[in-house]
Amino acid sequence: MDALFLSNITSPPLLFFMLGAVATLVRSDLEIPEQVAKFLSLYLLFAIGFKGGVALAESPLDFEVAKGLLTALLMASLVPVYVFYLLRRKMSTADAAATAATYGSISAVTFVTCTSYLDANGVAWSGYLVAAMALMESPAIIIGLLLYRIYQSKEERDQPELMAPGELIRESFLNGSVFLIMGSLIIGWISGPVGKAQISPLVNDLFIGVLCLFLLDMGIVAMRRLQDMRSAERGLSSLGMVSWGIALPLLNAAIAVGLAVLLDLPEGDAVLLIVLCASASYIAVPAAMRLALPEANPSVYLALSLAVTFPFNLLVGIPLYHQAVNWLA
Amino acid sequence: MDALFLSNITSPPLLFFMLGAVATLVRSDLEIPEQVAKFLSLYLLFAIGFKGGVALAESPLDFEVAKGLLTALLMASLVPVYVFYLLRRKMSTADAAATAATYGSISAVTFVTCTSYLDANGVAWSGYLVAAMALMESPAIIIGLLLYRIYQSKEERDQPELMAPGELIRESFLNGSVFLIMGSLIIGWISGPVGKAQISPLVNDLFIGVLCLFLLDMGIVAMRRLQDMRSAERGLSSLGMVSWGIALPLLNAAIAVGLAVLLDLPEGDAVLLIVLCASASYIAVPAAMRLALPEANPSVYLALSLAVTFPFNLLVGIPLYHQAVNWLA
Amino acid sequence: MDALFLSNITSPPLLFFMLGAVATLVRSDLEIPEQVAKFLSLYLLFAIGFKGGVALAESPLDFEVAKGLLTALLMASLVPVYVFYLLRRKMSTADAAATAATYGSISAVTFVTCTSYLDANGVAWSGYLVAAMALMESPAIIIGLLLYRIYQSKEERDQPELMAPGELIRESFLNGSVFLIMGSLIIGWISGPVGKAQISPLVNDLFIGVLCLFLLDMGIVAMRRLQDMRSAERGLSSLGMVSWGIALPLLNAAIAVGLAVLLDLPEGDAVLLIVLCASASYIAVPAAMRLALPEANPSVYLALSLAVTFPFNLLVGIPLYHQAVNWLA
Amino acid sequence: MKPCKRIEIVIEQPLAQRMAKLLATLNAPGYTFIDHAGGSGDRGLRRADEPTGTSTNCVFVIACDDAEITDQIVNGVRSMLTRSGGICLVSDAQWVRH
Amino acid sequence: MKPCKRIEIVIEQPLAQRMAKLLATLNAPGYTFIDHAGGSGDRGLRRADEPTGTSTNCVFVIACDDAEITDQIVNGVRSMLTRSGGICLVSDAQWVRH
Amino acid sequence: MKPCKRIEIVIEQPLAQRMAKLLATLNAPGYTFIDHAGGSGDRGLRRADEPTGTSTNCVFVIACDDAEITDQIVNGVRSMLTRSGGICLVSDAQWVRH
Ligand SMILES: Nc1ncnc2c1ncn2[C@@H]1O[C@H](COP(=O)(O)O)[C@@H](O)[C@H]1O
Ligand SMILES: Nc1ncnc2c1ncn2[C@@H]1O[C@H](COP(=O)(O)O)[C@@H](O)[C@H]1O
Ligand SMILES: Nc1ncnc2c1ncn2[C@@H]1O[C@H](COP(=O)(O)O)[C@@H](O)[C@H]1O
Ligand code: NA
Ligand code: NA
Ligand code: NA
Repeated sequence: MDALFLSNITSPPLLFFMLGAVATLVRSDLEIPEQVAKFLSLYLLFAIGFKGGVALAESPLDFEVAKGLLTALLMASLVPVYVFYLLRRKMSTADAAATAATYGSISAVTFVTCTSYLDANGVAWSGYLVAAMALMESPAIIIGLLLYRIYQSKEERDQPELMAPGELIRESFLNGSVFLIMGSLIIGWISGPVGKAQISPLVNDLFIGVLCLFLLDMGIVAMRRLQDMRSAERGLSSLGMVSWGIALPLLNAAIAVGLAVLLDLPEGDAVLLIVLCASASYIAVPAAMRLALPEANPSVYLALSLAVTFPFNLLVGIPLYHQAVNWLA
Repeated sequence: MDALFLSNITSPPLLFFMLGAVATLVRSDLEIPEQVAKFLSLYLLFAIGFKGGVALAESPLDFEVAKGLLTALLMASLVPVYVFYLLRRKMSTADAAATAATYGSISAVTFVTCTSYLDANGVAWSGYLVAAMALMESPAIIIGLLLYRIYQSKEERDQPELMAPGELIRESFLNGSVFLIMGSLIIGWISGPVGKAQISPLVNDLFIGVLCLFLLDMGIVAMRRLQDMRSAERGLSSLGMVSWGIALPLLNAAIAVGLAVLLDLPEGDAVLLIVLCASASYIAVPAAMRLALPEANPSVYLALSLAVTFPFNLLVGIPLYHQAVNWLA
Repeated sequence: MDALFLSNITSPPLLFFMLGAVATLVRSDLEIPEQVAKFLSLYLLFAIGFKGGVALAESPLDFEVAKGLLTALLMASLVPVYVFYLLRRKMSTADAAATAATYGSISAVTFVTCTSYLDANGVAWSGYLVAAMALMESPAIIIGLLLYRIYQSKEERDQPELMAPGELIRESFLNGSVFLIMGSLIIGWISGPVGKAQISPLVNDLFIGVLCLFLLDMGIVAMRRLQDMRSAERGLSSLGMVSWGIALPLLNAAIAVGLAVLLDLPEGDAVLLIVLCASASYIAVPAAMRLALPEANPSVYLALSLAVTFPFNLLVGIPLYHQAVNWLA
Repeated sequence: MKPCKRIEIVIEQPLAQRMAKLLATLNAPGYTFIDHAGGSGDRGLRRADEPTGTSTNCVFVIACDDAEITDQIVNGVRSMLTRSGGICLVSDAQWVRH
Repeated sequence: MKPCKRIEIVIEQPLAQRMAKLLATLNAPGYTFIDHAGGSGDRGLRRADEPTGTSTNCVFVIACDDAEITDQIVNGVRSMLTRSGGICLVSDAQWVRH
Repeated sequence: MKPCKRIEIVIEQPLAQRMAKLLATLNAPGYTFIDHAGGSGDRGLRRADEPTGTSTNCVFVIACDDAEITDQIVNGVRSMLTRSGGICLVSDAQWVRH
């Protein structure tokens, strides 16, 4: 494991993530301007979507793909359910539902970092996993809100609904980041290798460099949230937060490892699917939750996913899951 | 025509433009941050200017070039005059003057998209057309305002002049985008192939990819303006707007096709000149009009150029004009 | 000298700097959005830091390097002392101290432009100079404030200290730009040639192009500050400002030329070290001064470094210092 | 100049569009919004630093010279703020006619 | 603290420089501006979303403790707003001396 | 609605974090800040155009319904403004309870 683990730790993207975290720790005023950071994240979604689409155009859809996509959808629906039941005695119903949605969904940047990790280690992976990622972003939002509506208190039930169900589904599936990945995937598919040749310098050559800059910013932001954690009032203590933020991805990954072995997925695809299950959303889901469930406290669900699970997956999770797949295969 | 037309429709820049339009239609919150979008547009001007300048340095100025530049100037002065007379009974004098200026000027992004279209279809074009574009941006502003001053009502005439004529000419010719294209053109010319080698990765390799991202944003913005059209109060109905926004580029293109055939311009140059004539400004002219003619309603002239003519030229105009040139040659 | 001098003047980065200055002169509204400009400067620090680190990983640290770094530190401590004594009768103690700190520190963009100049002229330079640059950013801040505290008036002495000394040292050494160069340098060192291969398209290929865009913005900003100079109230006249802004880099460069010859530094390293000594900070030091010495007037120290010394070094200084090194070697 | 109320609302960025829609429904005579604000309040520090916008605020300013509409706006906004947090201030001002 | 007027102006971004020049001419003691605002009013929705800045607003705030200068500012601004749209609010405030 | 004071402070961007810390120390009930403002005052034009942020301002708005805390904030801010420049305005407002 050591060699692999280290090969992750000395890769520039990870090092820049840690540099960002250190910048916050030592109170440097280093900061990527907000609008640029937002654009870098759009770029990553655009690039990974396009690359996935081109890969799909090059390899036909088959039974393998269907198997993978179904597993992805299954996990995206299953995870929020058991996460909700695990958490609902520890925190308010709203917080538990929002956290469940967060963990049922995925983190595109964790996925993207994992693809660079696999590329750097020479492990092949299939383009359809980008589609799997896009598919997994939204279902958990619906399921989390359904669970909330079933278990909410009588008093909460009297509050007027903020979003009609149709509006909610639209909002979940058409969130900017979901839409951009899906759209880029389709465009990559349509324009295929010819389109790829045209925009490959932007989409492929610059990818890891831009990832470094974005992770630098994410390191800054994640560490700030980790520091803010101490001062926020929540159902959970800071230690409880950190424990859950590590336990949940490990649990989700463990189940996904089992499924991947059962289904006999190829190495790279297995690792990516596990990472999708283990990762938690800090873009699409929090945005949807602020609209549909403002009672839920973002310093619970956003802090868990952004300040604990995201760094954990980047620094420890990815090589660990890879190791597990190799060991069980 | 079908093959050509389709080769345009499946190119990534066009597809991303349509993706942006769809994002607005389905009310996704996808959005490129404003400052970044502005920078992407500056990048495109910088890159096309520099490329044009290098091309000029490589091929000497000759009679061909003079012919092309004169035609460009002629059309830039002629178009606003007849557009003004066509429109002035349909709307207020101020709106007609502003719209005339808009159509006499050009859209750099339409031009830039057309160059990628030609490159993708293996059609050669000359660098001096970038200079033609820069020359065509401003004269229409002056002409539009002259027409306004001739035909304005007595009451309007009593209002104090907002800009001295000198100030106005300065403002028109030194608008940021005009200045950047011209400046980059001159720098490309001076630094020639040596300079090109230094910045080619930024200016050439990334060009189409960045164009995709910028057109994604333009798709979002253009569709929003198309949707806002219904609620705005104007002299024209929404249907009237759409009709004029399509009729004007077709008319301007038809005249330009005639001139191009008369002058026997090479295929690529002819298409680009026609596109310049058919396109309408949504950057330099609206900015100048807000300063010099605030009475004119941007939901007329900006909506016409940005929400109707711009998409029309991108999706239908460019391949159509190309077809016309091939057919008549 | 002419050939060299001209080879600087016709390079795209310099031409774009001049284009920016002209844009302001003719009152064009050309402008790079602020957040993007900030990001471009972060990119340059990130890229030069990483490149320096990779270079360090490739060539071992030795006596040469130690010699260079020590000279750098020496100059960074010496310059603020004599600049302070030169200036303190011409302006308030606070202004003199802030200006001294500004000139003792360095301008990363001047350094970066000089590296492109050397690359374009085929002159080799060593990666450790990036480390020298990072080391030279902060000491002058401390020294300038010490001098202020020694010479401040009795009345000023009664004001409460704004920053504890520890806080001040932290602030100086962990300023965002210092931190990013240092961090990128270390990451480049750790990840070495493997890391370089991954992010080279971003860090190397785009470097000069991005430098052009950033210098375009700097040209705009520097010329604005030069224009604002007339209206600001200061101890110095505008002419005095311009004279000092040229005299100080020449003086600092002269001393550095002497040291470089004494130490027998290789051509490229000598030029870069001289440029570091001759350049003045307009990022890290002004930021620190606003916090630690708000009494000092930024329209003195920031205007001197940004509006006079920075353009002087870019346009005249770099080729001049190069010439001096060649002539004395 | 006519007397009016100046209503100032701070709310989370993700809710900005809902607020704009609400103001339109309540017949507000117009409004101005400033994006990308940060702040601090009952629900902790909002640094306006996340690429996602989840920790960013938005400021709305509404000038309203109709007492009834002002009341409706205040009441409509109040029920929105109750669930999602934020603040609403009302003060007197003079509206320059033009 | 000294009593003063707080003048708040919303105008289109492209006219911001003209406004700054006007304020300097009218001897305003100072001003603060916030770019990149959006809004809605008589001339429709301004989304602050165009790369061109044509649909973006700008907010100026001026503290003025001289009644005569205040009047001049209000009048100067009024004639500018008449042609280009936007709003101007004036309210009372206390200026903290320092 | 409860009566309160609306405190508005303009200060240089580099000092924004110090201001936020000061407000926390002074028990301000909350605050909102808007970055990237520009302005003009005694210390000249601040164009908010430098990549370094040195010529950029920041606006803080604080609603405070406790007279004592208001006084403390005003005094604390005053001594900060004395050295670094900027302005502070205080006005009356109604705080919509929610
Ligand atoms: N007393 C206050 N003064 C000014 N702004 C406030 C105040 N309280 C809250 N805010 C703003 O409203 C946002 C949400 O407030 P809250 O719901 O209390 O967390 C904060 O992030 C601040 O931007
Ligand atoms: N009642 C209002 N309250 C606040 N802002 C307004 C109001 N009316 C207009 N505005 C602002 O002024 C800009 C121009 O207004 P108008 O000229 O009415 O379209 C709008 O985009 C708004 O930002
Ligand atoms: N009278 C005023 N009205 C509004 N803002 C002001 C005023 N005076 C100063 N400011 C703001 O405070 C900043 C610093 O002011 P000063 O310290 O006077 O240079 C300026 O850049 C403006 O943004
Ligand atoms: Na997951
Ligand atoms: Na045209
Ligand atoms: Na120096």
